[in-house]
Amino acid sequence: GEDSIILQSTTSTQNSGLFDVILPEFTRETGITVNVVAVGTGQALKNGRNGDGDVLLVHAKSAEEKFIAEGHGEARFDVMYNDFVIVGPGNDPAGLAGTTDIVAALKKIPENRAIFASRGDDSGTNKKEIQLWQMAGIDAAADSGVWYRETGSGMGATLNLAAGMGTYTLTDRATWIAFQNKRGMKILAEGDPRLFNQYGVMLVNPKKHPHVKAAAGRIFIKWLTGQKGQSAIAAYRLDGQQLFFPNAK
Amino acid sequence: MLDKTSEHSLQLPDPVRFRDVSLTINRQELIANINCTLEHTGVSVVMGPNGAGKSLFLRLLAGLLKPTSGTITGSYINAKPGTTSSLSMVFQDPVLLRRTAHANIAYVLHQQKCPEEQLAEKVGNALKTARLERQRETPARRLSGGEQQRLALARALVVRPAILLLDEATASLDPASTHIVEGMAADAAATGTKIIFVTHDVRQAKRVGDDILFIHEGRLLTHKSIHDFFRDPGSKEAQAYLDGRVPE
Amino acid sequence: MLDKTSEHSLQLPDPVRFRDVSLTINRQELIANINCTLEHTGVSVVMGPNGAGKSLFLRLLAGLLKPTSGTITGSYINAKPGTTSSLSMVFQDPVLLRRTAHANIAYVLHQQKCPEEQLAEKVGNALKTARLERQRETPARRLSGGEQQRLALARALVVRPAILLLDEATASLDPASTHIVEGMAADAAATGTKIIFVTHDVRQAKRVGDDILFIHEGRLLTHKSIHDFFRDPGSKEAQAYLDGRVPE
Amino acid sequence: MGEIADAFWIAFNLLLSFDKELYSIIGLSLKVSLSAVAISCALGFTIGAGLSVYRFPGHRLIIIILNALMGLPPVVVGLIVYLILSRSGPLGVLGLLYTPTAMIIAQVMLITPLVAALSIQMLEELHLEYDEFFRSLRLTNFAKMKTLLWDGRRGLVTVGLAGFGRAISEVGAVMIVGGNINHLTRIMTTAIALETSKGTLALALALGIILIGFSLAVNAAVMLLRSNSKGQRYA
Amino acid sequence: MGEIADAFWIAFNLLLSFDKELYSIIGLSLKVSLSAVAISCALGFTIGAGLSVYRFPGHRLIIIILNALMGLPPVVVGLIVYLILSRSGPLGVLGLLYTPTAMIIAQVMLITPLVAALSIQMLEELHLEYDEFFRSLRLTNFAKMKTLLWDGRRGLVTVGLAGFGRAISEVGAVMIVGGNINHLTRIMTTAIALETSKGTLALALALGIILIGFSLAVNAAVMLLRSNSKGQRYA
Ligand SMILES: Nc1ncnc2c1ncn2[C@@H]1O[C@H](COP(=O)(O)OP(=O)(O)OP(=O)(O)O)[C@@H](O)[C@H]1O
Ligand SMILES: Nc1ncnc2c1ncn2[C@@H]1O[C@H](COP(=O)(O)OP(=O)(O)OP(=O)(O)O)[C@@H](O)[C@H]1O
Ligand SMILES: [Mg+2]
Ligand SMILES: [Mg+2]
Repeated sequence: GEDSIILQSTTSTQNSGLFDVILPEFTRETGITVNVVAVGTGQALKNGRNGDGDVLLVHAKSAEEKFIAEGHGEARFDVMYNDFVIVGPGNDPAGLAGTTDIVAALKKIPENRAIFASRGDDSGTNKKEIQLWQMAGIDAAADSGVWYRETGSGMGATLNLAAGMGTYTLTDRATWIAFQNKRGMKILAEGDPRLFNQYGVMLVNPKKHPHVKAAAGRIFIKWLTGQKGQSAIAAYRLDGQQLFFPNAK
Repeated sequence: MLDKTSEHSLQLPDPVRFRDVSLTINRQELIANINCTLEHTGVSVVMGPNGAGKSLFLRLLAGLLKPTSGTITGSYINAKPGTTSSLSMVFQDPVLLRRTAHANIAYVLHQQKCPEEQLAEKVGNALKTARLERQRETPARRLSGGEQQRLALARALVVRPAILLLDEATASLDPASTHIVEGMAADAAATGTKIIFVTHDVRQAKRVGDDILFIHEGRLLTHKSIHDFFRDPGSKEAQAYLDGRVPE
Repeated sequence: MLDKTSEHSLQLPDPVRFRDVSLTINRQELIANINCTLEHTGVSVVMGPNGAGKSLFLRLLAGLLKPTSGTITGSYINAKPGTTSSLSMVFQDPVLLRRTAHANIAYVLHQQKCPEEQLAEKVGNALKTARLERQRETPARRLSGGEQQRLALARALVVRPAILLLDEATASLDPASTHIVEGMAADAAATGTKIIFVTHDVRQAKRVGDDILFIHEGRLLTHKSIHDFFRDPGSKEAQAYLDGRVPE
Repeated sequence: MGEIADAFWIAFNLLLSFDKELYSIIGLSLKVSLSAVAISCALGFTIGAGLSVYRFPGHRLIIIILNALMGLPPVVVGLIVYLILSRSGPLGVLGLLYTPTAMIIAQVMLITPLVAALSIQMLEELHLEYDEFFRSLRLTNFAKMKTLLWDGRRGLVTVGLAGFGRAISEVGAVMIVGGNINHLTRIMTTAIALETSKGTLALALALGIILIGFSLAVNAAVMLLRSNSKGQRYA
Repeated sequence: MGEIADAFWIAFNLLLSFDKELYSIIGLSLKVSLSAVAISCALGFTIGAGLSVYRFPGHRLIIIILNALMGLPPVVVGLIVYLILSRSGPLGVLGLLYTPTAMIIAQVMLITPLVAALSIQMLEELHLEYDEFFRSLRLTNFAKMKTLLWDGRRGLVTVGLAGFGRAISEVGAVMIVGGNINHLTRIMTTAIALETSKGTLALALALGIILIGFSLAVNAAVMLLRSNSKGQRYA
């Protein structure tokens, strides 16, 4: 019935534990259950395009805008942001520690023959990372398989790989804080404004997919971008740190 | 074991006819140009040395093998699957289901659509005649050699076949059982069941047979009445066989 | 088939002794308190009705079944795995490997560590004696019943056993083959191979046997010389058996 | 490696805590996989017995294809079922995507070829043994199939267990068509994958241990049933 | 659903383009899975023949455990191998994690129980048939095992193919220990998973079609070899 919706979202949001806290609150208030399907950003958008979901919560702004422009979604709203960080082995062989200039930090990696694990999966995080390499003027893809390792998998899998192999990688802060298999890895570069990570929410276009639970979906979007949702997001903490910063307009 | 009031004798079915039947497997001609007619009466004995082709001859007769050339006709030979068959065969190496002795007999009755209420009684009688009542619940494969052969026989007879093919069916039987089986064969033949009886036992052939087919290296050398055959085997191979000699 | 210059006769191995041997399977006492001594000479014939326990007796003798109570002793009975066995057994239902006739014989020679250079010749001779040269490359399971039995016999003999157990090994053989096998048994016995010969054929028992064991319902009723047995079977069961009657 | 020891401890505590959520995930895993196995056995055994009994041109080809389909990648099966059940797919109106039914459908597609291919192999020899007897009785192919399935049940049990093993351990297909939705379609393997991606490896392993424990229980139950049934004695 | 038709077209074009990358991915898939199957068959056939021949207390228990291990979740196997081969794990110094060797190890762990459990079932009956003959010859258990493996090879081929099917289609374990690293450890199934997560479903399916095509080729080759060998005729 109208009392449950499917939310197509990304693994990083799910792994951070945010949903486990805010969704029960929403359900309590509205009686609407939110069923989360967590997949890669690309897969989430594809599923949305096929009508296999009511609401999308992802972080790949340009892809999201394209989604709206093509008429697959009704409208897009900013929800929250956090930031990306570079993590790497505790002994930091490339000497990144403390760097705030992300471009300078990235350049050190190939210079010091260190290994960088890229998600290589076309996800929001991956797109961001490619953008950053371009800014640093490094053609990382050309060295794929040498110092640049494209894991072709999700954030968690890539972090497991980085931990198992002792490599650097780019991750969003929320996933990192929630991640349990750190094996001595640390945040080594953070704080550059270019590492901004924006999340957006969209209703799958009910004109294209009449079965979409538009009413319930709109209630959810309204709640999430409204005062209650925003303060719930702000209140979510893990290990004493805030993972997401609400910024709905 | 056989119902003596059976009506088979009232209207005789067609005889079985082999016309120029040959069978070649892997380029070896195992059955070579057999011609014969088996009337639907009495006991026909098939004899011949090991590897002569007696079992293949029975398989052809039962429709289990198709001849490479030639034709076989006869009322029971070409029965279609699903028809209640009037042909029973006891294989030289009995094919027993991986079930109890009891279940083996019940199986064929069940397949022949025997009504459930008669089934228990028929199975019981068959086990009794085969003297396997004590082994009723023994898995068929655990039975002794002779018991297995008796079970296969009982299973073949319980459906009251119009034609019964016995491939050395008394080879592992003790003298008393052999005697009983020979008696049953005679009774069955008397009530109109056609019996084809393969045996290596010359005395047995004399006791049970009406006519005899002597096969040698895939060829039917002789088909005569028993009486004539033992007076004149008709070939040096048959003579050697009767004398217990290897020919040549 | 057997090397007549074999030295078995020089020093006679220990006789096989059964002491109070019983065998119970599923609460049925299938072998009941057998006591006997089989000297390592000549041909001992084992007779008895179907299901009497003859095959079980051979299995006990070969060490394939352990008695539930009692002991069996004798030089070849308790040979450990891996020792070159001097015991061969031809099962009532021949166990043939899923290989060609040739490979079946080569297999046992190979297992008995026969040198490769002698192997081909020995296999060839064995196939020849069994008259299976033409079927050399035929899968064993495609052979005719009698051919299978001859193959099993040839395979048992090719390793020149000191004791040979034959479980109705001539049941499917034609008269000539039976004759040859009986001759081989006599030869082998003459050169010191002990033979235990299970058969239902009373005339055959007379021809080949030195002593006879008569088993009935798991009990050893009589163990006498053949001559004595046929003069006085010693029990009404044995008498009934010889007369081809069911006792009682 | 400490994780492996931890995992046993966590597994033990989880089981004893009688955590309702855990038990409902286990319950769904078993429900989905046992349903899929039941359906696959019905299909696969029939195909296996049928291909043992019927001979026709292309028979060998079908067996080769079935053997090859044992190597059907779960993700591909998941995708195909997804495309069929998706709202924009042919059966979209049924609304089955992201339900246990979809997961059962995917597992059935995945394991039926395995069950069928192994069944043929198990029944082939029995058929060889019975074939002439069957034909001398003039049995219909249907009657032959019934007999083979009954008398060959010992081997078929192992085949069914192999199918169950593949179903219960499978994650690629159910992840795509089930969506690993908490409280709805989360099963043990998708939960394990989730915990792995969170880096909580010890918990992931603990769930794995519990899953194997339950597989073990299912296997033990089936094997005990099999050996207590009379079947054993006739082999 | 349009994707399914697209997928065939893409698969066709991909194959004909002789894309070096695609062929190296296919090559690695086959190399890893065939190596794993070879090792698993060596182990599993030996275990299967051994358990047919040796009888000891706990024999049934081992068979139940092997049957249950057919349901070992790939992700769990991946995790265990990961923990062992990880830099901080006991074999970390070997530096095997994220290499094809690690993938082979994981697949061997995954499919050996399947191969062993099915082998027992295939050889059990043959052993029943040969047992008394073996013992009358006083064969060693080793000689018995050799004979069973040789005479039972027909059924074992199908078992090996089932193992190959599971290995070639597996993604959970190789993803974790191989890492799906482009140009190094990417194989067909991990590439399919990647394309799926990108939402390029038609490409993912196309890769799946190609993978099945290669499985089919392997199966056809094996079956042809089997039927051309003499084995067939002795069954
Ligand atoms: N499928 C087959 N392939 C090859 N040869 C075969 C096949 N079937 C039978 N033969 C051969 O055909 C010949 C005749 O076989 P058949 O079983 O009819 O003999 P038989 O007369 O019944 O002998 P026996 O008295 O030993 O039972 C034998 O030499 C046998 O080896
Ligand atoms: N494993 C078993 N379980 C139950 N009963 C058995 C088993 N093995 C043998 N028997 C029974 O033991 C009895 C003796 O069997 P055995 O095979 O020794 O008979 P036999 O004297 O060789 O008879 P035949 O002349 O028919 O070969 C038979 O009644 C048989 O049914
Ligand atoms: Mg014959
Ligand atoms: Mg016997």
